[in-house]
Amino acid sequence: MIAMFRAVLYTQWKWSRLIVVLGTVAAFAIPLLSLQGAARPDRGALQTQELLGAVQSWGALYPLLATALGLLMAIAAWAADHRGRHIHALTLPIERWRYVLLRFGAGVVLLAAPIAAVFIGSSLAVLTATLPPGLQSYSIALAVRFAFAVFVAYAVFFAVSAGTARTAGIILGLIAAVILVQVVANIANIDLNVFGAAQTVLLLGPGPLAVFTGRWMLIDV
Amino acid sequence: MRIILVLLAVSGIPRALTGQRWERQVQERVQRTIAAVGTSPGLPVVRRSGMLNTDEAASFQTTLAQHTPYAIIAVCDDDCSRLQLTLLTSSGSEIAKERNSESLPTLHFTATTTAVYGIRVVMEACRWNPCWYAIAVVPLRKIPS
Amino acid sequence: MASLKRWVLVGLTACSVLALAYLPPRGARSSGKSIFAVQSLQATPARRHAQVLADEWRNADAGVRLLEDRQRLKRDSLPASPTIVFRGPTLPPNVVRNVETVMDSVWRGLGLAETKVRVTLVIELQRPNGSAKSPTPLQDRVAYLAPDSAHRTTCMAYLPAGPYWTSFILGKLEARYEGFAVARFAQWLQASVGPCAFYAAYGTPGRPVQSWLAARNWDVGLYLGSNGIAGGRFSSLTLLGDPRFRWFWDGVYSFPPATVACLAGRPSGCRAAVLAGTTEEWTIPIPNVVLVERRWWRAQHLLPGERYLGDIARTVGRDRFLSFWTSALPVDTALAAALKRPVGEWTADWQRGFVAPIRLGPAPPLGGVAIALAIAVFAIGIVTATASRRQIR
Amino acid sequence: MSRVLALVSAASLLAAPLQSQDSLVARERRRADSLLSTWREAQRLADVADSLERARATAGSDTIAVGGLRIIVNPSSLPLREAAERAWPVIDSLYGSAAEDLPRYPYIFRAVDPDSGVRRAVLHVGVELPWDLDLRATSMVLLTTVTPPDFDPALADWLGAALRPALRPQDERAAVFVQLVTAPSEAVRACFLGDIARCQGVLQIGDSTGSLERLYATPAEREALVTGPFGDYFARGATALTLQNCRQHRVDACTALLRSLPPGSLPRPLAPAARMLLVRVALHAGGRDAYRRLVARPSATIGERLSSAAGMDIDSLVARWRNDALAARPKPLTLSWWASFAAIGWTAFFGFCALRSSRWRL
Repeated sequence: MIAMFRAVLYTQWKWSRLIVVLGTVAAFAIPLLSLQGAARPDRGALQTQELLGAVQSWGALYPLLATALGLLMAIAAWAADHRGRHIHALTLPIERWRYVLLRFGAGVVLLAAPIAAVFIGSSLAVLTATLPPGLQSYSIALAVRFAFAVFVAYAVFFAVSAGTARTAGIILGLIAAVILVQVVANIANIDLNVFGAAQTVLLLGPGPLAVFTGRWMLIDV
Repeated sequence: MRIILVLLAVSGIPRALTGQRWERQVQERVQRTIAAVGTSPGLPVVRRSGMLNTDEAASFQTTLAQHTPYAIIAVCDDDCSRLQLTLLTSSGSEIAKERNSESLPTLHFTATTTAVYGIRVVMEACRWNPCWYAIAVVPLRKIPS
Repeated sequence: MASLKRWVLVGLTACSVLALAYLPPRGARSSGKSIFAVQSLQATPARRHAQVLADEWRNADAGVRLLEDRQRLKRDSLPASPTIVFRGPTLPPNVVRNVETVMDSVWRGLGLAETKVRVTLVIELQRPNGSAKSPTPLQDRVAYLAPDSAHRTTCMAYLPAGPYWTSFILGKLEARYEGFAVARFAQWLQASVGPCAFYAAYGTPGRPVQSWLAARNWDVGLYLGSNGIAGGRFSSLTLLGDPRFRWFWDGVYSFPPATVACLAGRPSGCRAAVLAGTTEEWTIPIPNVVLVERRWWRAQHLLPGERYLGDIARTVGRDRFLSFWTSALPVDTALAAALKRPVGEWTADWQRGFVAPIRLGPAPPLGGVAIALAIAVFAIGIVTATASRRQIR
Repeated sequence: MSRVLALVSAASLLAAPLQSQDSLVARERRRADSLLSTWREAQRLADVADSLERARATAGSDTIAVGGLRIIVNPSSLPLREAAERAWPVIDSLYGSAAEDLPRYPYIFRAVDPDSGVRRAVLHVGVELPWDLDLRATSMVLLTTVTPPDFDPALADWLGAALRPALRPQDERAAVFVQLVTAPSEAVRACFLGDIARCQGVLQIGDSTGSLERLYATPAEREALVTGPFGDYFARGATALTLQNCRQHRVDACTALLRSLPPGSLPRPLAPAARMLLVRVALHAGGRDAYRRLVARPSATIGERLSSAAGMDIDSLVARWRNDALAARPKPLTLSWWASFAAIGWTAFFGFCALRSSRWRL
């Protein structure tokens, strides 16, 4: 089983190495960029505000990167099987559910690199910066959150991408239908806020996508 | 002597009539206490009143006649729970101190010679600042020897 | 394997280059450049110095006027309500009576009757602008003259009425016919009594509390009322706006870290925010003039600090609050004794009563993470299940 | 002896508090007076410093004179002379004979390196301009920063902006047309339909009493105003309850809320462009001395000033303003020739891509 996993991991690495390497570099770069200028010792209250503003703005890139990594890795995980109409996968001497888990596991292992890069990058950035008094760094919390976001994005897109083109079409069609309904409702001046409801249910509070939203503050009070 | 009485009247009684509830309260109390201890005819009762925050002190000087027993009494308003009263020589050294009688400290003293003495009051505990206080230096009847 | 090493090497090299480029000492030196190509006009240093002096004079002048008013005070007003003095044009008696009636109801609303420290409101109707001979007098800041050794039983509040309330008092405002305009006037008066309301209700504070309040310019004792300072639930917190917007966070981060930590519901932060100003022994000046900041809601250590002491007094009751107020113990000890709880914990709870704790750092809501992980696992489960039924057609 | 001592002590006790108060007030008064004299001195010094700065800012600078325009600027490659030659006729046509007074208000520019990183001396006088501005941008700067001669605060308050040349006169008129059609006010609609008296009301050129009734006549407008732009303002404090009543279509509540607004804060249904256009029409009608007449009597009402500037009664002036605005109806949406070509091009491109798809190959 280990050998099988190594084989799947290797093939998946070959398909997605560009994504992994670029994702890792980006994940390493974002914390460094977000703390630019934080090493000045002469920071007053206003500079503190500026620093936190910058950290907050750069923080928007973490969920985007997590989503992009999850999506691309999921697509890469199934692209070859889709191309070969799953014949190779179905001929392997292994239960199919095990095969799916091996594919998923391989993706998770490869995604560990960008997660580690976020942790190392943020730790380096924080260690080399002079933080104004009263502020503290959250490198570990940031890396953990990034890991959660990457895992969730990868799992969801892995499931979508594992399905047939018809499945993907249905999902996209549903999303398009919701958008259409909202647009028509706006035009017809009907008091219907599908987006608002979706935002409340999915993003705010303990929504399933709340792990992506909110403020990704590497530095905060 | 008449002039002193006039000044004291100006300083004390009219303000008692127009002042706040707490000021009237201490004026009435000191009046009652003076009546209770009884005064010697002919000699004036020196009275002072004012207000102090917790841990603040006020002092004044007065002349005590020789061989006359005096009762020096201090009262304060309902919000004051501890008042300290001290008798001092004109040079400032303590002669007697009373701090255990809570809101009604009293000192008894008979001067050997007529001299100026100092009297100091310390507001040791006032739950609603400032607390009003009043002091009376009451000459008592001489005990016939 | 060789290709794997090559790719790993590429990744590591890229990261090292980034680190060299952006980490100190090279990266983090900010040039402090302005993003604007042109700069705006600035006053000359001499002009700025003159403006600073003008500001100092305004404050001193306000103090002197309060002292002079205190000397001129007539003691014929009712003992159970504040005296009101108007500066500016002479008002008809009925107008003065109306204002006094509103003030009486405000006074009763604050639960006050005859008090040891009497309050005098000096309402300044709008004054002319400054001339070459003197700067514009203080017109946009409320000032208080606290009782001091010269006069122990009077607290004076100086209220510049400004154009709006001046027209209202003079009966020139269309809104004078409207009931709620009167209500707003009452609120304005109630909010403007400020520290004088505390002096009236609880007398002169003990030295530690007095020094603490002086050090923080009475930011926790600006309002004794139980409603918001502008009625309803309005408080300085309301001005922060909605957490969904960026400016909410700009506003939050403009406060000291301890204040922000308290907004996040951290007792340690709340404690630090409450005890700000207790470290150094503040000498109380004579005369003790308290000048409230123009934008007082931006200079607070607690949000909504203006009602903090008022809320404590209502919570612990008069006796316990008086024991704190006049205590000779350090503020944290006296306050904890009055609250019968650690200051930080009580304040954090009090803070939660106004706003849900803000989320600091990157930590996501736990419920959200749990649901997201459940969905992810569920999705994988579905895939494994459907994969078992895959067939080639 | 003892009597004298007692007398002294009693007298001193009585006098003490009064004395301390007097001395305190006197001390504070002395402090305030000394601060005041220091301020006066500092003020005089500041005046001198400002004038020196002005002299320093203009020293070694060129003075460019074109018509009534005077431009003081340090030597640079800015095309200020050409820009002034372009701007002067436009400025002259607006202010007429009053433009001769413009030398009293010279432009003071400092041409600076556009690189924001270059350290520069602090600016105390004039305006900085990047030296790489082109001719068009420089002329725009001159047109948008010219100081209107003798422009008084009363006129500025009513107009809501300084009276400067219009950069796009046609667009300004068109904007007024759109306002007349779309402003949520019955009075504006009536003005659009030809009621000149209502036009004067919404332009606020008469007396200012009862402005609420004139600007927002119907209950619906007042409710929309209160619950819309002022919704947040009234939602807090003592007005919250009245706001609820207003939301429940209680006219008196809405009116009360609007009346409680500080004087002058009631929004005008027509934007400044409408009043600006009225002034331009008046100046155009009044000839070269129109501007002088407009600013001659700051104490007069806006209506009187405008009619004296235009040399006609206010009704006809407003009617002319309305006709100008109506004549500037914006053009309906038209499809430009290049847009249609672009559409066809894109269609062809994607069609070609579709034909190249592998799915067509067997």
